[in-house]
Amino acid sequence: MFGLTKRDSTLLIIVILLTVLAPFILNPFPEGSAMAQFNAGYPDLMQRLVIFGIFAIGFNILFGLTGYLSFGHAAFLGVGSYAAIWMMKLLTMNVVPAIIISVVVAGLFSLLVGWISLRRSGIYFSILTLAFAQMSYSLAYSVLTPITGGETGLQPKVDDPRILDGALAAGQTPRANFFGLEMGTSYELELGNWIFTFNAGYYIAAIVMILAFYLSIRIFRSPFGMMLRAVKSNQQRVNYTGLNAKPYTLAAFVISGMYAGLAGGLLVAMDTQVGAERMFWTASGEVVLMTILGGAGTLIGPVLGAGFIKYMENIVSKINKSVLEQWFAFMPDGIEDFLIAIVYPFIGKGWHLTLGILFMLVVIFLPGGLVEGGQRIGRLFKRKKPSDDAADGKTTPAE
Amino acid sequence: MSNSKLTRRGLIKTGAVAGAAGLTLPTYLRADGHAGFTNAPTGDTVTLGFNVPQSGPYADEGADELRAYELAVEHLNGGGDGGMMNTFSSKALQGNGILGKKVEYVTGDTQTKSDAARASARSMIEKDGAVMITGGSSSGVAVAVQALCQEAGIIFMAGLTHSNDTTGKDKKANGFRHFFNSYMSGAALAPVLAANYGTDRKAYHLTADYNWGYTTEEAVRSSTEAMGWETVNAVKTPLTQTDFSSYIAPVLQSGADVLVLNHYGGNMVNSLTNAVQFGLRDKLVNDKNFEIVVPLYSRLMAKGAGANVKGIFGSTNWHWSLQDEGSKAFVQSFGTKYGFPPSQAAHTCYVQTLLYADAVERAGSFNPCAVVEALEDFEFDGMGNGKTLYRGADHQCFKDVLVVKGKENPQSEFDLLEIVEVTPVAQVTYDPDHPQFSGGNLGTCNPGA
Amino acid sequence: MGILEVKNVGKRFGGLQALGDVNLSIAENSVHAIIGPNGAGKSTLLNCLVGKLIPDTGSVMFDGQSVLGRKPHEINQMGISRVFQTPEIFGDLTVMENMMIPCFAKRDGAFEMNAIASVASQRDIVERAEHMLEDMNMADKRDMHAAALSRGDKRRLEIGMCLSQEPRLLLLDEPTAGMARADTNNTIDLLKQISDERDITIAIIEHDMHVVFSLAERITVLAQGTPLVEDTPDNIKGHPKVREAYLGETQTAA
Amino acid sequence: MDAIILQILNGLDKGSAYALIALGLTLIFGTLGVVNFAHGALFMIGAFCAVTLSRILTLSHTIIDETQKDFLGNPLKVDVPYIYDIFGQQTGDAIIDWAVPLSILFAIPVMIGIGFIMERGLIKHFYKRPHADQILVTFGLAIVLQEIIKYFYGANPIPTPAPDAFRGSFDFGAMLGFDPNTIIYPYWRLVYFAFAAVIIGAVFAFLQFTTFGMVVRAGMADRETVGLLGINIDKRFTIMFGIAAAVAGLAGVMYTPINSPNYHMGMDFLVLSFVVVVVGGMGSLPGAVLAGFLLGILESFASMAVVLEILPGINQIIIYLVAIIILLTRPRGLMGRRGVMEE
Repeated sequence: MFGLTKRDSTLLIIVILLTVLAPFILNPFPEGSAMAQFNAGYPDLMQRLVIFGIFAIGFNILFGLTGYLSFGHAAFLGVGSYAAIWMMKLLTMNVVPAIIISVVVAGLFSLLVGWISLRRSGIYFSILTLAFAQMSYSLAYSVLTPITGGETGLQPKVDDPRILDGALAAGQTPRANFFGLEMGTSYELELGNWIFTFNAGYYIAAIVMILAFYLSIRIFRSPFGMMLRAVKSNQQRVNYTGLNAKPYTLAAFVISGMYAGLAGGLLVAMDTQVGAERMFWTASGEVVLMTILGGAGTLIGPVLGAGFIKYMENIVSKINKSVLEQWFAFMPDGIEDFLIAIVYPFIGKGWHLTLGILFMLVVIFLPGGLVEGGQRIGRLFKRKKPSDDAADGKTTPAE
Repeated sequence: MSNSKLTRRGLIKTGAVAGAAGLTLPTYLRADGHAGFTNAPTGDTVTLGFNVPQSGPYADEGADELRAYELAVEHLNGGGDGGMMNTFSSKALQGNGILGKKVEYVTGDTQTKSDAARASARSMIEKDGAVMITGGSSSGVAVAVQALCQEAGIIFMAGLTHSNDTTGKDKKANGFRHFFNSYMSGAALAPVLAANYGTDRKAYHLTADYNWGYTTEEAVRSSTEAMGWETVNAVKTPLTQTDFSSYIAPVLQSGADVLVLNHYGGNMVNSLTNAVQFGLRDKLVNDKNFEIVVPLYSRLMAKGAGANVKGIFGSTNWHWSLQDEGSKAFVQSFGTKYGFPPSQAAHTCYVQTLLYADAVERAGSFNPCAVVEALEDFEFDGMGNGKTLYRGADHQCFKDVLVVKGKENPQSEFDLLEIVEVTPVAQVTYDPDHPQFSGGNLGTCNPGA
Repeated sequence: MGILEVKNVGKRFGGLQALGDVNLSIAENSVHAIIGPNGAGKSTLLNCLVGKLIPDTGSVMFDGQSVLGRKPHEINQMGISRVFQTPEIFGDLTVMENMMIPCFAKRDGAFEMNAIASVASQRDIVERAEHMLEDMNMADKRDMHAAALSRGDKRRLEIGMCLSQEPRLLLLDEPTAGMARADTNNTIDLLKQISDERDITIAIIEHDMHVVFSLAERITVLAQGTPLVEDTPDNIKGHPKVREAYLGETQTAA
Repeated sequence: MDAIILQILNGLDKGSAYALIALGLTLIFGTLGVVNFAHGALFMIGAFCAVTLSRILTLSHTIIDETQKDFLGNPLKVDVPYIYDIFGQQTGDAIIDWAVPLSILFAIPVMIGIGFIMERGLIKHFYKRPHADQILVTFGLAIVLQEIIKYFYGANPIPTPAPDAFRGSFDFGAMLGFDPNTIIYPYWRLVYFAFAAVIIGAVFAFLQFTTFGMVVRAGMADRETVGLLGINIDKRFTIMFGIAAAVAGLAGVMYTPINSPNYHMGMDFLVLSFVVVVVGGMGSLPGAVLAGFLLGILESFASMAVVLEILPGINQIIIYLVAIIILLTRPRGLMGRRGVMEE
């Protein structure tokens, strides 16, 4: 299907089903139940899950295929975001030009950064990319305030020019739209005690994510992708095969920079605001963590890693003491207090602690990331060849 | 076909029946428009969203804000001793929730990042059905969340935000700020500084290199220069700076005799500690004692800087040692519940919650436009800062501002500042179109749906 | 004129004169071995030929064109392929993929951004790679990871990869180092077969005299950075200077 | 001229902090080949050793003072440190005043212990894993460590002053013949600089002149060969990890009077110290120290008002700009070796 092998087609279909049915899958618990706290099927989080999925997919094209570990990818996301919001302020609130320009600008910026940084390899490359990203962040937060809004960032304002859009009706705020369909538009489906939200912005982002994912499969399976894996495996042999590695790695760098820009543009399309923190080194580190956590070099891994981290950030951080009290209310008082005391450090303001512990557990017990966890579960069901497990996983390029 | 911009969850009520495009199943579309505004509470509860920093450097300030919110909710629902509800000049609140609906709340972590703060706020609006969002500990977050609430049709009651921009160039009709701002700090501080240090002074500014720093420097400069001070130099310092030695060291060489630290949070703790370390305060320059000024003080910052704050002037929105009835009532109930006195951030957040609840009661509706109308040009008293006006033109509160200085002999770890002067509101009031606040457009209220 | 002409090449590393004044001519379609004791400068010479090192003096001409100052990939494109002492292959890729990379490089040249078509759809490349695998007797291992191959198979694969670029000159750096006897003999047979069946020049640097005398048509003996003597294998065997400088050593060592 | 001397002083002082952290990081890189993102956390834990000791010293029982009232109008509870009961108020105060220097003695065993536990319990299992895995696990560990500290000590900075004897600053200007008060420098910062110099010197001497150090240096150059000699290099590497942790911890202890410690100070330093290490060149200890001082001095110059007037914002980016320029002109940093962390 679509020029993919059977395995890849199956994977693509699974991803399509997961994204299309996400409003159901992410809302497994009925409204008002104690577990509803864990529901993630609301537009903002669903949008973020797929957008950061795109970001991680793109990062994986660079890191997973070539092995070059960029520590500055958030800069491309940020630059894309700024380009998109300026498009919205100056031209139109339609998201299409904003997203296109974000990809283009991020691509140009990554061409510049990549062209310089790829002169070095290994950790020297990582630090070069980090340096560019930190400079972008620092300047955007301070001296570039007239362009970036600095600390308070940029949002569309009522009195922006928007030369392609008509004048706003009184009392209206400018809203991002897709040829008139506003990103915030939602339908809610009520089934018994369940509510499922179908949000226009989410589905637009999801379609872009599916396309991005499809494209990444094609890249992974192409001669170009194979060359990149060859560069990662043995750069010496690449050179002595008459190939210059630099154009390949640079192309991979720019492609992944454009993915980051796409993610940045979509973030603005879904939530019309940009702040410089988006480019801080921790944001670059986050996408590295997403990719490794999910499984670097695998197709689906980065998407899983992105989903995992964003879910933790948005769901666990919102559990507070009164929610705990509700959960354990049925217990006898002493045990209730005891359980709350035990769980409390890990939720709400302690969500970072939980995340840190999970990072360690995953990397200690699942060296190939979450994908390997999935594979192990899969093998439990199959129980066929327990012998060749060890050699596998690490080098298998896909899944 | 009905569009809801940002919709609410939480309570299920059957709305109009509609067929959603592309779905073959019969679907029950809940039209949010039926109540005319986003997240109209339909059951017997109403949900508020408390969006405070729980991780990152301002986590302790966020924790104090959260304590205040929990206290406010308790009081609104008729629990505890009622706190400031007893001293508040408006008597609309009954202690039976808001408009008879029990107040529930959800919490989130802003991380002091505008992206995270908006994600958290959107989850409160979309998932939890919050009808009002409040909290925050920086102007970046306040401006970002305020813009979101304007778009979503939700009321935003800002927490701690001091930059002029929040009610200046970035003001929004759905957003309200109780906290004071850079301009007020400058206007309140200048006369006290003149009285204590004289009018012939040379000031050296160190300014955090971002919006809040710029507005604060501008405010303090213009009000001190108006009294006759000279500004020798103003140097911008990066937000991420931790060691300020290279900025502090040249101060003495410049011939300045006052150092103004336009820093907040960790920046301020470090720059003040470094300045004292260099022994600046022991020096005589131009035959005057060298002095340091910190335009915006908070108790947590004072705690972080320890003994270094002793005798240093600054301004603050509120302090627990105030002796008016409202402050006393609040300190009493907060102190009884938590065992220590509240911070200014806690005070602002508590007051904002009560003001919102009161506005809803008076308006008789949760509709944001009704709330905006009830809050605009609302005058009240008994909330700790004397007579206060919520100005309709920019949604900024006008009230007395406190000038404080670091206490020489603190009695406890919370007793770090003492009030030097309560600057009357008239002295800190400015025109809505004052140049330091120009470029904004309040717009009109947005009820959402 | 040989296909490769080395004239007056010299190279110093700090105080060490690694190569003195090397003159060497390799005739087209011959098998030429370069031997010499450890530290004689064999590897330095080889690195000068492939662009990894740039000699201080002299010239290196390949088919009438200078190779000096060109990068390794450019020299490769001129038609020189190199087999390393430890096989340099793509360990993370399958055997088939290893073989396809040089096929792509041969077809597309230096850089081809073919990012959309699938590898499997490139019929010509697949066929060529499969053909070469059969030639190398490795068709049954096509889906194995190259890192999991035996030393001998890795060597075979590497030689196959070089051949699929259809080079005019194949440089081998101690191709049987660290191999078991059986693997060594297989490699000798393979190289013989290559030299017989193809229009190709082979230059081989080797320690193992068994390999050298089984394969080489001409031998250059290098000692202390300068060529001692160049002749046919039979003459070299009997050459007193060589015996003294080199062969004596190996015989006692062996 | 006086302004420049002043900024050189500042740069040396800043640089000594960078160099100390980078030194430990390089020891771990060089010997163990591990990218340790938890190194900043070790620095932070060192600082909290000082906080903990001063908390221990001020452990108190409360007495109720009827003459004073607290903020709620109740009788004031006054804390009396136990140490007053033991040594009397005067000596007790003196001991509390010297809490930071005393913490050095406290921090050394604690940090070495933490280092051992970290290496044996976790890092050891990651020697052969890809760098990406090392980054993930040590980053996770760093988060866990700082969240634990935050849980017990809160997020707010905790003032930890130097002893009174080190208050105030030394007037270099008067000594060098400039006007008084033009070149002053705080005593504690001079102590910090001297302390850093001693520690750096001690580490170098240890590696240079002891057999233990010789083996470790050989191991840094070629781990396998040393292993083949039948030397138990693993045990020595564990000890090196302990030493690196102790160096980071001591840097943290002594830093507390300069800036009040908080739970995220490690993360603030982490990125910077990585830049320092890489600019110095991977695996090179002298490189790390040199880069630390170089970046410290350049950062100080970039913060001068006259410089900022010409190049606004240069203070925001100077370190990264210099890093880029150095890495582009010198492929392996100032003194890096070929092949270390280049893949």
